[in-house]
Amino acid sequence: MMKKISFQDLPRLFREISETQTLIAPIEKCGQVNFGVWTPDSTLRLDALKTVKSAKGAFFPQVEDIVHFRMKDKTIDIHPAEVLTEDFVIFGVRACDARSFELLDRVFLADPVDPFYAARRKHGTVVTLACNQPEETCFCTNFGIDAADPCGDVTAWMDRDTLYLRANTEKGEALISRLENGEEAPVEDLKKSIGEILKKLPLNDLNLTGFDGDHLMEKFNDPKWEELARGCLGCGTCTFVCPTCQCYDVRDFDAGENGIQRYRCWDSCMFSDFTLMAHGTNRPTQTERFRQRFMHKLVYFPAKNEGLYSCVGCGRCLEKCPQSIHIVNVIKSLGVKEDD
Amino acid sequence: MQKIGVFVCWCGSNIAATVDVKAVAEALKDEAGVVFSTDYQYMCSENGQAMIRQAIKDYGLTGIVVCSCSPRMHEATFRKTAVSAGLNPYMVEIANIREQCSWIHKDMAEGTEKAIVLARAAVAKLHRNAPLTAGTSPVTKRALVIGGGIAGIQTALDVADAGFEVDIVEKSPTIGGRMAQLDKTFPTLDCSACILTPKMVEAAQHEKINIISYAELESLSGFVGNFTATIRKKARYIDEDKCSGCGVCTEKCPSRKGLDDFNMRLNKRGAVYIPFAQAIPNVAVIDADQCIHFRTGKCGLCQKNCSAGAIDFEQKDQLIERQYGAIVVATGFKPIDASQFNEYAYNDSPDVVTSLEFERIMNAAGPTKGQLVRPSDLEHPHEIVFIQCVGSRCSEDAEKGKPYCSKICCMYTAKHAMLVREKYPDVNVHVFYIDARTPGKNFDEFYRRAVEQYGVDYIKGMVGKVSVEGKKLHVQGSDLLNGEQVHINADMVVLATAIEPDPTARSLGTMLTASMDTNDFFTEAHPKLRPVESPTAGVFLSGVAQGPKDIPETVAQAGAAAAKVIGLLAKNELTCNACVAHANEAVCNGCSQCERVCPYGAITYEDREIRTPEFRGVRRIATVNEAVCQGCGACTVTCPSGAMDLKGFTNRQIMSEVDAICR
Amino acid sequence: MSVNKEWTPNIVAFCCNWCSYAGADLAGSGRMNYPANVKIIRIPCSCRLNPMFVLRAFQRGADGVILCGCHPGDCHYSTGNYYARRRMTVLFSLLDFMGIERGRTRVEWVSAAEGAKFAATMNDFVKTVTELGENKKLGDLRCKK
Amino acid sequence: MTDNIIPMLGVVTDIRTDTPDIKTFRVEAVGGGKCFEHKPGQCAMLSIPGVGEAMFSITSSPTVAGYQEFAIKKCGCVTEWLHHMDVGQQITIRGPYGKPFPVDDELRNKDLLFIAGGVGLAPLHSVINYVLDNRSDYGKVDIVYGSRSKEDLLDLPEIQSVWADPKSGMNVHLTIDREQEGWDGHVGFVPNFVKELDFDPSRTVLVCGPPIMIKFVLEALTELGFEKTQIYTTMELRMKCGVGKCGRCNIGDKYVCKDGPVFRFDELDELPAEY
Amino acid sequence: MQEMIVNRLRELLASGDYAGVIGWSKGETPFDRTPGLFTEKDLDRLCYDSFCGSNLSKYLIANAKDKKVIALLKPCDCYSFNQMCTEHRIQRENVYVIGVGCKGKIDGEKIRNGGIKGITGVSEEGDLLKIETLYGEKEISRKDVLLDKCLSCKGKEHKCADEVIGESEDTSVGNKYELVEKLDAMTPEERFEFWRGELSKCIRCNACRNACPACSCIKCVFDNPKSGVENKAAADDFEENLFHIIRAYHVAGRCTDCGECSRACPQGIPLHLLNRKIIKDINELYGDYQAGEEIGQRHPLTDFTFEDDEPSVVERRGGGK
Repeated sequence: MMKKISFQDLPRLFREISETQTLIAPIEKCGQVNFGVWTPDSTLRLDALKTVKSAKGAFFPQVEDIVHFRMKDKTIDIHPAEVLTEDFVIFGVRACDARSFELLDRVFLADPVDPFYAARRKHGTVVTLACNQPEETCFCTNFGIDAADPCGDVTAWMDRDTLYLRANTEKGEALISRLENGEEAPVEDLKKSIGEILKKLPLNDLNLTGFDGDHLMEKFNDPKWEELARGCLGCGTCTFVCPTCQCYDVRDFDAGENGIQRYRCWDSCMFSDFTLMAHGTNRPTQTERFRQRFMHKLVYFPAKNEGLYSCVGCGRCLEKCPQSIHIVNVIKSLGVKEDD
Repeated sequence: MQKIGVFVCWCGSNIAATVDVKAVAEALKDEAGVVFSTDYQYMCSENGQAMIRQAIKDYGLTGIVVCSCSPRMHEATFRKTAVSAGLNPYMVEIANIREQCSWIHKDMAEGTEKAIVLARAAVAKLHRNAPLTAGTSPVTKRALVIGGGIAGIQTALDVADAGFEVDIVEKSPTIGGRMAQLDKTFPTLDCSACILTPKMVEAAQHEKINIISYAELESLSGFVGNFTATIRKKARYIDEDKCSGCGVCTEKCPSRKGLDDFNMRLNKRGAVYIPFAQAIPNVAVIDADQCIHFRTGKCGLCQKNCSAGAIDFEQKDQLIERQYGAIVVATGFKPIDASQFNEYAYNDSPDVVTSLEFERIMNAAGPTKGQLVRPSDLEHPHEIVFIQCVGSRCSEDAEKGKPYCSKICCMYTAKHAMLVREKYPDVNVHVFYIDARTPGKNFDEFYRRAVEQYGVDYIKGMVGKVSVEGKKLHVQGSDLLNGEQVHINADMVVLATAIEPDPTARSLGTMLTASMDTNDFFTEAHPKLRPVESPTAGVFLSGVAQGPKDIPETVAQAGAAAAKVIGLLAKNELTCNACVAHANEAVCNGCSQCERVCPYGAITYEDREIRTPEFRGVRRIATVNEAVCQGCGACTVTCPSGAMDLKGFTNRQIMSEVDAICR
Repeated sequence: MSVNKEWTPNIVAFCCNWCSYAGADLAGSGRMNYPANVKIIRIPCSCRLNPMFVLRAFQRGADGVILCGCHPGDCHYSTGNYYARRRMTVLFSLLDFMGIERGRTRVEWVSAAEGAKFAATMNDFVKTVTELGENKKLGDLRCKK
Repeated sequence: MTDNIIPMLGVVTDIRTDTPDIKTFRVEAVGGGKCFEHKPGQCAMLSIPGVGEAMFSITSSPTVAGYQEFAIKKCGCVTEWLHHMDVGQQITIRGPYGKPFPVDDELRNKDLLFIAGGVGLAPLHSVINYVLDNRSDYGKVDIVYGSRSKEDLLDLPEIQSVWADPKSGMNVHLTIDREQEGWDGHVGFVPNFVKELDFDPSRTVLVCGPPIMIKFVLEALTELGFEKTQIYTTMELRMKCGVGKCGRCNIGDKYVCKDGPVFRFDELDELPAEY
Repeated sequence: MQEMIVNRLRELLASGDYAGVIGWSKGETPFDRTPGLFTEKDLDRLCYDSFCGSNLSKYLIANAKDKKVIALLKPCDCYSFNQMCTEHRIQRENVYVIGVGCKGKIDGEKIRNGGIKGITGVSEEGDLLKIETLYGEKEISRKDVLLDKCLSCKGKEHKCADEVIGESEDTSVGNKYELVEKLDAMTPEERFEFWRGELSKCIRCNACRNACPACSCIKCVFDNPKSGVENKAAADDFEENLFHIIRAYHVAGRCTDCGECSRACPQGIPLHLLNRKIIKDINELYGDYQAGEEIGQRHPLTDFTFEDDEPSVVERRGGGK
């Protein structure tokens, strides 16, 4: 059942939601839009197509305590961190980010299930938002994602001064049942117009042939990696803005009298210390680390997950890489050429 | 994981009075790595040390923390204790719970709490300590004595007698210093020159002593055992080797405008002069500022008259570079400038003189050939007033003067008063004094003789003002004992001016990196236990450069300094500082920044083969010369990658201390 | 341990071994009082003070950090304190630029003979930091009690 | 449910010094008994809070009651710390992780050949003792073990008294790299020794040791006629989570912590050479 | 100009003395310019135009280690190059520097942030940029979308070029310390809030550090477990501050103000302000100094004078309240 709410009334809805649960939405702070906890005085930016960081942080935060220790003499006290027990809503997730949750599920909900992630997924309601104005860096279409009709517990469309919402799940139903009913027609029109733009996107027909488990060694041994990686600074920008990157590190912080906190935090396979051990590393050069990231997204992950790529075409890496090196370069460079 | 023993000292009641030592020992038992913790009355005593040794053995300790007095006091002691029990000396940390805790706090709870924190910090640091081994460096067996007064001469003689070479650098044309200017010495009243000149001659003739007069230290590098000094020998325009000291030139010189420094500028001398008859070297010197030849290019009378052909107008300053193992500072003193005390009319009347000027007036070789006359009119004075403590014992915030007691003034004034009264019984002598300080052998007897036997009029009180009234000097003072104002119409006033370090001391201190106090006296390494050593290794102190003292004290200290120098030079090699910088080759960038801040030039770079988990190949790496590095740590902070670290004070050690203190 | 007491600042004093540490000892020998919340860390020279140590102290809960070294010109290593002077000036200015209260950091030159100055400096610094209150801007919440 | 990420407590109840840089640690649950049950070849994550966490193979056989053992070589922060601690120290432990050697499947009733170098004996130790305890389930068993020197041979007393005991029905072949006083056994590198011993290529092989040794052992075995499908090894890589999520030990489409550490060589051939 | 450069490079590479050229190539979007090493055969991929804003000097550390290469450096890049030569990170003799003319580089991010979406093409016509988008054609003035670093241009001179191709222009506008001064004039509370807001965006991707030519350490203290300050993510506000304070301090006196940190930051944090504050302090307190002006300079924090101000000068100076 389609529901609707006028933009004018949106703050009221947000206030209502935030009274009972945490509401996360795209918020502008110091000139950048990122997902953050909505409060009545935040600057909501539902119009912003891409937040700098993806929405994955709502389920897989950049830093998360997992266990706390206290040591005395030879004894240790262990206090596991508590998993989330309260409901929250993440509002305004775009189609690409919504797909990324499915990809993250494949990792964190695979046996053995990650309790922290699972709790967040259980308690989180995802409200997605169709992309009225996709950009030149968008290439989600290549991965079968429909930016005109994203998935999620609730799907929303912005049409002039009205937000149309459709519940896809019981959780979604529970969230928007309070709203008045809306018409289907404007949404259908919007979907159509979005579809038109999507067709015109410059990167919407990438050739992904050959990126699969069968060509694993061929892709791995491709000589082009070195040149592709030459300009890579080895920073983690692409990884940290990526909705599907989920590598993490586990670290201890000794807070003195307050014991030792063990937390996990995002990590990047592009970092030189990612696989470093006391006696060496199995990926000593940036080329190897660079290759790992893209091989994982385009070959290893699909090989393990029925051909599902670990890329959702959000295009954040295209916009944010300081040296303009990104997955599209890799796909085009290593992929099958049209004229081959 | 270290096994640490904690030893809490009571220091009698010094610590135990404000710190609950038992509680400290108990609290430390809970610290990670602490396997033994105890307290004892005097840890530094033989019993205390035995207790430490026993614990090291019983508990297999890998390091110890001693909570006691300042490490400046007993760190060395406990390091030796550790060594004797088989531990590395650098596995000892001291928690200073006396000077920095019990002595400054009154509250027991507060003191105890702080002591625990300090001890924890020491434990935390110790966890990151590593055994260190000191390297060695050779010793250059030659000493440099800066200053050729009695202090310098005595030190040089003693060192030379022990068989080591000594160079004396003296900034004036002759050695002898202030003592050479004195007439008689207290309390024996023997002739100063008579006892000094034989020493000067002995120094000059000693085969191990090399006197470099009219010279100053230009620069210094290196470190204990290995100093390199550059000495500027000023041009005296006389060839020292040729000059026989006959004095003909000094007589022929037509310039008579120069003031005679030796006689406290009370008379004039020629532009070419020999400072005094017994000068050593007995060689003339040309004062280029006064010399007609230098000013006009003419004259040259001296040159024409010198049968030895020693006059050399072309002579230039000469730089001498030499290596030394030890340096002795014997720069002595000068009287404080009396012109700033115009309440005593020093600027208004030539008959107001300083004690040292008076000394020259009384001296047979002085400007008046020993006749006591007023400088203004050369008339015999009848009333002389001595004023004590001129510039000494001033309050800290006074605009002029020194806060300290100059120590020698009471006695030399008594000497002057006595000599005047003995030679000229017709002269009335009054002495205004604050206290008469006479704590030396035969000093008080001497002072009492002046008062009782020679009838010197001692007036306890200050002089408020001296004003010139015609030919007389009106002295207005107070007599505290009688509670009245005193007015004396004097013919002469003698000011017992304070003494202060020679003005060259400050720059010398900087050059030697030897610390000085606020009055520019050199600081001793320990005020009680190491009074003749500077905190800078290899630099020793002799005479008034360290603080006011009289001649016997100076000579005693000069001997002591010599003994220390001999002790140093007798060694073939020295153990270096173990706490030196070290560059971790795995992360050194070879960027050369550390080299730029190293004050000792201890850092060089080399291309080195590196094998780390992340890198194999040749890289430019910093290397530290451990014999040269003194362990300041300037390089460590300049190093952005943290490759350069200081052993004994590593980044991790200090951060651990910080963590422990802040937690 | 300090539960029932009024809040007092935690002060870390880095003292160079040759002058200021000795000055602190002298203050002790002279029984000159200064607050117990000043804790001294001995470093060989003021130039050994890495800005990292200053930040570390603040992270771990210090409310003020003071560096004491030999007077300029008196450095045991001749030039160490000149470097320290520039380094700390730049660091303090940067911290100030980031909005950290100026009074929380200080450099004082204290000679081995200035026990009284050491005590007075500490008293004054503790007073300044007490007035500023707890260090909230540059601390690590995980280390807060 | 959180057991896979949240560690449990263990107590070190015994520490043995095996070689100058290897010690064996016995770990029990705080109340006594094993922390968990495991299979031969599996690993566990040991950690000292504040120092770090690291993955180690379990050296003791699952048939041992009451405890697990770990032979650990000193090489990084965690191992350094472990080497310095005393008996009675608590540590944290989680596991078991990874795929074990197929002792109850492919290996059953086979003639076995164990080849190990240095600390590489540690993961095989568990299998060997498991085989010994279920001797009748397996055919012929030979163990080739080599190290740099006599002192570097792990578990020498046990090898000599138990494994080499004729009653065990196993043959032990020891070798050291260089001649040494007091050593009258074989001298030479493991790969050559394997060739010299000329094993029948019908055996199933379990090999573990330094990469360079494995490389040449593989060549030697191929020369003797072995197929890659007969040879198992176990890998060591940087691991963090132990549950195939953190991404660190990812090689190709495998996660060593989950899909390994035991691999058959033909499986490894399908993976990029990044190990 | 691109043609002139390519022709000259062809000549130079033909000599066989050089392993390649460090330059830029075009990428997917109209703004993508990717650094790379180009040999004779792939010179046709080399591109030099108004979007080549990145500073290539740092690539010479890795690429000119054991071979000779040619580098294309803009006037501002030369300072970084000289500074790295001073620090022995680059061997001067291994690099043939072609100074390429620069009239200011364009910031794609600024065009996007200006509300122009779906950009599919950009062409330059004098001072005007014609932008094709999915949603129609737009125009924007070139000078409005120059990189921030171009607004504080250090001048058109190449300080290290072996030869120069093309004309340069000084694109500096106004007082480069304007923002620093604005912050200085705020109350400490306001400044604190400003930085807290900005730095809270930091995701610790290390792009600022990895792009920074002064951050050329073989192993950064933040990556080195032995340093005691290693951290990978800001688990606390303090760690956000710590990373940027230490980074600014470590490059103090060595930072040439090239602006790569701010350009690289995906969250648009004005990190260069920290460095610029230090540069301003150094200039005011210790005399004018430009890092990378020439090879072999001694930077102000490895130097001193007897008369330097005491650190308490911080409490007295500046317009701060």
